[in-house]
Amino acid sequence: MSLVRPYGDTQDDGAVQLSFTLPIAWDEAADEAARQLVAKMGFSDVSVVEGRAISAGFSFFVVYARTLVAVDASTIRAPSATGAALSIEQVDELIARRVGRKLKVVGACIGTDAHTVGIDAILNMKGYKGDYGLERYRGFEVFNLGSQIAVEDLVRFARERDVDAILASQVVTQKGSDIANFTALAELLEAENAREGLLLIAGGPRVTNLLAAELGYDGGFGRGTLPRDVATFIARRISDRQPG
Amino acid sequence: MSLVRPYGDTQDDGAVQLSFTLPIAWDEAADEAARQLVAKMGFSDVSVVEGRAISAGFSFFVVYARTLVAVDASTIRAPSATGAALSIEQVDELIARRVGRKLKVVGACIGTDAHTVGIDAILNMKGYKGDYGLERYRGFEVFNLGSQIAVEDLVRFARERDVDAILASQVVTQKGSDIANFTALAELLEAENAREGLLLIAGGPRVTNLLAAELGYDGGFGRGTLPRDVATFIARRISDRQPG
Amino acid sequence: MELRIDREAVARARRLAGAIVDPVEDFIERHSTVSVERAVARLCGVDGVDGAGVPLANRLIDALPAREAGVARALGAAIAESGRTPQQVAAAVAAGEALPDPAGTPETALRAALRVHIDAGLARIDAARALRTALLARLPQGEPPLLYVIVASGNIYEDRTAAVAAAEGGAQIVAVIRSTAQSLLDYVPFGATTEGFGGTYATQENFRLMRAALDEASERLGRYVMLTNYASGLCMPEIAALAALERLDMLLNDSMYGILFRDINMQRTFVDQHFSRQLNARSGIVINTGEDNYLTTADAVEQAPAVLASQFVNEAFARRAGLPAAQMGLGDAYEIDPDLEDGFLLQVAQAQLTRQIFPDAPLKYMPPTKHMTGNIFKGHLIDAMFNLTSVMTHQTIHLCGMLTEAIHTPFLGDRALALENARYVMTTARHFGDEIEIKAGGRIELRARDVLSGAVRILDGVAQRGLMRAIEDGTFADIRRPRDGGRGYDGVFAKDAAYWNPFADALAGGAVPA
Amino acid sequence: MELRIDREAVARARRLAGAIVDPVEDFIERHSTVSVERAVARLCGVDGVDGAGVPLANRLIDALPAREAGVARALGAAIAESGRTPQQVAAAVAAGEALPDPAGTPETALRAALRVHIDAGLARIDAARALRTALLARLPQGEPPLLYVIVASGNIYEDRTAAVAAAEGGAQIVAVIRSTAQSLLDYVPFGATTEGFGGTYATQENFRLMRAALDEASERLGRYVMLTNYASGLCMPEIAALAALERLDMLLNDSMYGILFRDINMQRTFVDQHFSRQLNARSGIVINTGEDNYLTTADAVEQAPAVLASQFVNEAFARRAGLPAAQMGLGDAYEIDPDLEDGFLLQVAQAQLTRQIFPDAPLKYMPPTKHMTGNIFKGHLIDAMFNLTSVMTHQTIHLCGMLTEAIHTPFLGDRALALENARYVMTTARHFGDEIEIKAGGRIELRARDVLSGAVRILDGVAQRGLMRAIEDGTFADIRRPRDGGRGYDGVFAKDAAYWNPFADALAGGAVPA
Ligand code: B12
Ligand code: B12
Ligand SMILES: Cc1ncc(COP(=O)(O)O)c(C=O)c1O
Ligand SMILES: Cc1ncc(COP(=O)(O)O)c(C=O)c1O
Repeated sequence: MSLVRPYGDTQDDGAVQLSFTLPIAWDEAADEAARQLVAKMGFSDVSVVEGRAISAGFSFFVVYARTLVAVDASTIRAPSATGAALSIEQVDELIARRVGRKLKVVGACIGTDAHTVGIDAILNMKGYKGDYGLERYRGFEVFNLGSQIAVEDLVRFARERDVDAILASQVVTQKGSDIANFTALAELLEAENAREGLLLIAGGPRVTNLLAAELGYDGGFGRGTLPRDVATFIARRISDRQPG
Repeated sequence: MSLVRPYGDTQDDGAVQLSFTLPIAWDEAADEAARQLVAKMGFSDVSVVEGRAISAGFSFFVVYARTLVAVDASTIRAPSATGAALSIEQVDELIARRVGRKLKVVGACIGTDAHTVGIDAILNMKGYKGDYGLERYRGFEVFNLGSQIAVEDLVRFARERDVDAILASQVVTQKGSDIANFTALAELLEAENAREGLLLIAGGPRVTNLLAAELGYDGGFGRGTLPRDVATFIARRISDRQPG
Repeated sequence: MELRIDREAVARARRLAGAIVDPVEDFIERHSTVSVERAVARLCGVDGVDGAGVPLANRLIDALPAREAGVARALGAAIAESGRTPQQVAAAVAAGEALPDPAGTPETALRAALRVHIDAGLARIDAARALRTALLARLPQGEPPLLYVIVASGNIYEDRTAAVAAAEGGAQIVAVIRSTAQSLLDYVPFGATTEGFGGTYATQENFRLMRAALDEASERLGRYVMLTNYASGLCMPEIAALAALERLDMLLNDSMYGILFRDINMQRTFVDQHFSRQLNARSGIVINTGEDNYLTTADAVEQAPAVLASQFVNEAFARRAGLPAAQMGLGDAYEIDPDLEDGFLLQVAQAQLTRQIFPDAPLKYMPPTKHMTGNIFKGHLIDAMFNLTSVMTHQTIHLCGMLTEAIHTPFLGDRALALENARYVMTTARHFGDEIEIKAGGRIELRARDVLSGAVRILDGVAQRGLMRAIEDGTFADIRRPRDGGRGYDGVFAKDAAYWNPFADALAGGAVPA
Repeated sequence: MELRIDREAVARARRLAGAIVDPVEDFIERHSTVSVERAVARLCGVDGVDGAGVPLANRLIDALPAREAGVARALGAAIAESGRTPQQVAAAVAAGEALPDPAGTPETALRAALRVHIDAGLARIDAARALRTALLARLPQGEPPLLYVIVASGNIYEDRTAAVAAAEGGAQIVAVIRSTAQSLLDYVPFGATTEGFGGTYATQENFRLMRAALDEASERLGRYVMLTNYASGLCMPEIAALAALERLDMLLNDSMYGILFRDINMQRTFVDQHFSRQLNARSGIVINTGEDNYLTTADAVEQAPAVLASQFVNEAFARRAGLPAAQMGLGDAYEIDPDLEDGFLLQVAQAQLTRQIFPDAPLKYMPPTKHMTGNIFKGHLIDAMFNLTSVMTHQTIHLCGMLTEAIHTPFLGDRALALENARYVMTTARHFGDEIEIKAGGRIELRARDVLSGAVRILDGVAQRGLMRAIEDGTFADIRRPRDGGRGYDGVFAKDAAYWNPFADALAGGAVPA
């Protein structure tokens, strides 16, 4: 057990900063409403350090308070899909040696999402933050379908080309659209019995590997992902599946 | 009943921003720990939008989440000590008419507090933000004892000079020192039977009128107080106590 | 603060931009599109949708026996025959009636029949403009940089709440972000809408609701709060028409955005932008161009010359449409990597360069977005440096950056913090830009020089190949678009000899009432 | 960026400051204080406390038969008599033994008896300095502005955690804020402490614990992280001595802070600051003066000339104590009302003026505090403008502002955000100050001129009346302090003819080993 609490300036002081807007005009009672609200959330030592009108019927608050809540950090597992990344040469060598052919990967922004910069960063030759994209690897054959790809089209493409991995990107998260689209993709693959033998990867700024696992994906990559993290992951996973 | 919840971009969405530090090294599991922690606090839709190492053993997080907690704004009362402020002339006229003599007020930073700027702002001729201090009023005789005044000395002074009002300031709040000092002052006055007929006023950036009332004060003034707010309050309160 | 810039290079860039757009203008002159025609119908009073939700304007244009002649002739003929109003004609078409062949009506008769509706349309535009002028005189808007915020809840009523709150909090311009990819719809949705996606549909009713709410707030606040929406897309001309009628004050209107960033056919876009800008000119609407898009999709340091080149092209097209400089809100954005050493210097260089090259244009300055992260504290600082750059270099239209840019479409509180940020920085450093000089031959000046010469190089290349060919080659934003590919190509057609567009004729002079 | 400043006015100010401090120096020369003597005892090796927690240094000085002759003679005599060490002598005194009358020991004998302890004391100081020099050569500290953060939990162990975390997060200097009003204690508390109030007690053991932790971090990080504490107060000389021994790198040390802001007697302060600064000079410790205090207690726009005048006075006193310019961390602060229009320009003017007037001094720039509120978002922005001013004007020691300044002593996370703020702004605008010029005759230059002439006016008035009289009259910070009032006055005494302070003698030349 290693209970972890927020740390202000002393172990276990539980210090947390909050801010929010309330749909009420500002006066001293509004500050008090904010205080009571945060106290009701279960915080103690609630200090409303800022409360002010931001418009006629809305007030904005900054609050510091303490929480007694703790989590047992020793039990929390969130294994990363990102391990010690290999170099391009190492990835290519691994694929050549264990798979013996190029791996076909298809990437797309699925659903209505048009934010291609992220998936392009992973796939395009140019890459991201000085790290070359998968197109640069000898070990990959890359298909980048671009933006707003219906999951049906993606699944059809994957089957027609017999790809080894699908890379789905979701940047817009409003109203849970990312979860809905990711789920639709996974379910369609299951429904079409196309899931087996396919590496299914999710990515986007709000994606975590844990979330991806919950959605039935093999791996999930979030903000700051570098192409080599993804390349290494694909190469290792598919190599591991090879007989011998 | 008018239940009030935090407002992000839609009525009752309950959106709240939090930030805190955890005393653990950063990795994906730390993000997950932060997520679980906030979920355990009772929030839903917890989104850890930023998590990063700020030093070897500490990580910092920014989180957005939703709360279901609401407060009934219609029942929250926090009557302000600040009402429609009078002008200097009006205050002086009110005192002259209803009391018929100068009101004696004594101010001090009590306990170990040395932050005199706030109480000086209220009392000194010069005032605050263009609003003259109580020394400028004909209706007040002002004694400003300055910083780090023991409550015993303040109470003795008040008795010796037979003052009408005590203005106590507390700026330092660390480890509850403000509450301790305010309480000590109120209790000493009670103990010495000196409370009656005396207007007892608390002030400081974390003071609210509600808090002051809880501590047995007649009024409390927080951040942004102007001298005229205080002058008006004293003049009105003491006038109201006059017979006829 | 003044950059010493190579005036000859600027003149050259402007000549090249003229040479680039002139052949396109010839093309534009000879063509029309379904959206241009729908705009004409709308300006004549056609409104509403059929039972299936299809706008009557669309039904009418789709029913034209010969669109090459334009809708005006058909409408005029129908009116002359039936004595109906344009709206009644459209409703009848939607109900299944066929339009009469205009050939059956003498040219003078059909023109005369439509006259009153044309004049009424123009009169509404002019009245809206006159009202804006009067309101601005009575309720002065305040000094630039004009603080511009977006609302984007998807629900026009929540947007209205947010817009009024923003106005009360200091916003001088409110933009209602359009539901995602509305630009790809070949019709304008109808009515008040509450279910947008990442934004709220641009509809005439939504325009009206918002303008009314902001008018009320303007009166209360004693300063006129402007309203903005998006034109670029498959319905540029119609949105321009509706915005004119509902007194929007600005419109996102870029001569190439749709082509590059939405894969809209280039011929369609060129024809549409021209007519939409003619309408903008008449209605006194300030256009906002979309150069920020080059910067969000590629490296901002590298793309600076492309931004400038695009500004010259937008300017040239705008001028051909009769827009005065005072209505050209040329775009730029603060998108350089915040961790780049001296990135701020590069931003100042570019912002000041733009300011000096387009001295009379109400420049539109877009905030950092791409490099914003979940770290709202750092994001707020990046926005502050953006605010500083804007006030130093006298940008006109200042889109306030949000500390939550990377997280969600703005919360009401985010907007308040963004306005506070801009107000603080622009007050404490109000005249800073006027009190300093840029070191001659220093990094800032050299950067500005490089950006300008880079832009000239791009324009030179485009002028040689022709704009359409250059776009096919991927000259802009590394994006290649075929001349006859992309969305909406089937909506482009060559005008025939009988073609008549009374509004285009009325607006052609670019003559703008005061 | 250069201000054209009136060099003659600067020279005049410097002459006036010299004229102001010279008579005070005469006074200083003829006086000593109990704290000076305790510092001498400590440097000779006296350490520890008695059963009641009273430091042996205090017990020893209180037991002196004639303090007018100084502790050194008494100590020398006792050693000569008894063969004890200074520590043993002090312990014996604390146990109740009386000190022998030094008159009983020949002058040469008592001096000779103390020699080895004096040399040992000086050697420890020099060794600490040499070690710092070696460490800095091996582990370069990085470029200025040097990021300075405070820790202030009250508990030295929590402070240590916070300091190491801050160092890892980029801090180049760590200050341990002293428990409130420690400056009013007429002794230095002892041992490791965990119960401070708004800060942590300055004790030798706390210094040691912190220096060890930062040394370890410095090695790990490959850059030397400096440590700072506070000297000004009733124990200035002793803190200077302990800091020298424990290799602190900087000390808050102001020639007038104690007088004005702590009601410490002025004679006491003047004598104490002189000896403490001699020690600082020898130990290579950079002083930080406290001009920020003028700005936190009164209006910052009005007080600017007072700040500059005080800097000249601090400089003059420092020079008389043998401090080279490279050790004069003259103070200034960014305290102008954030809502004042063009306040930023005034700040830039003042910061640049200070930079040019004291070109070789490692200026100490203090962050906004007074106008910080519970609005942490706005506070973070004010800190950003402060950071920008600092990097533009090449300040040296940069105290990072905290977004929670108005709320609590910094949380660990606050410090990380503050460092990130400074790093971001100072990177993106690294050479901005070098790439611009201040407009001749513009607002910035005029403000600088006004501040300088205001300072000259103040110094002129002080020079005419004499410094002590001027302070009595309330010239500085509107605060009046009587010459013989205030705390610690009874600890000041005139030296008699036999007075001996071997350290003062050794340091008098101001000769500082390399
Ligand atoms: C650039 C941008 C755009 C550009 C997109 C251009 C393009 N071709 O991609 C344009 C201007 C077109 C645009 C449009 C819109 N946008 Co936008 N946009 C952004 C912005 C500023 C940056 C996104 C970005 O490029 N980041 C940089 C890349 C490199 O990071 P990344 O995407 O996270 O990718 C990394 C990782 O996540 C990972 N990754 C991502 N995908 C994948 C996939 C796999 C398989 C793997 C392994 C890894 C991986 O690797 C990448 C490298 O590390 C963000 C705000 C922000 N700062 O995040 C808003 C933002 C994403 N947009 C938003 C919105 C609402 C829109 C619009 C709906 C607005 C509108 N009404 O028109 C439209 C519609 C777009 C649509 N249909 O999807 C919102 C989304 C809100 C939400 N949380 O739901 C944001 C957050 C802005 C905001 N605050 O409102 N946008
Ligand atoms: C200036 C200042 C100082 C000056 C004080 C000079 C002086 N003569 O007052 C100096 C430099 C000496 C100082 C010292 C210290 N300070 Co200090 N200081 C501040 C600072 C920057 C500003 C306070 C201020 O003057 N505000 C302006 C005035 C006008 O506002 P105000 O006090 O709120 O007063 C208004 C209202 O509250 C009200 N009001 C106030 N009192 C009263 C009384 C009555 C009767 C009424 C009606 C109204 C009223 O009216 C005023 C006008 O509107 C604050 C940070 C901040 N920005 O708040 C830290 C701060 C208050 N200080 C702090 C600390 C820790 C200290 C020290 C302990 C540090 C140290 N270890 O040495 C010392 C010790 C002081 C002591 N013994 O109390 C902390 C307190 C933390 C906490 N919450 O407990 C703060 C918050 C800084 C921080 N983040 O660490 N400080
Ligand atoms: C010029 C311009 N028009 C229109 C839009 C948006 O339209 P849509 O998202 O509907 O394509 C943008 C987006 O940033 C733009 O820059
Ligand atoms: C020069 C100087 N010395 C010392 C101090 C603090 O010492 P104390 O709070 O113990 O008086 C300050 C406070 O700001 C200062 O400016």
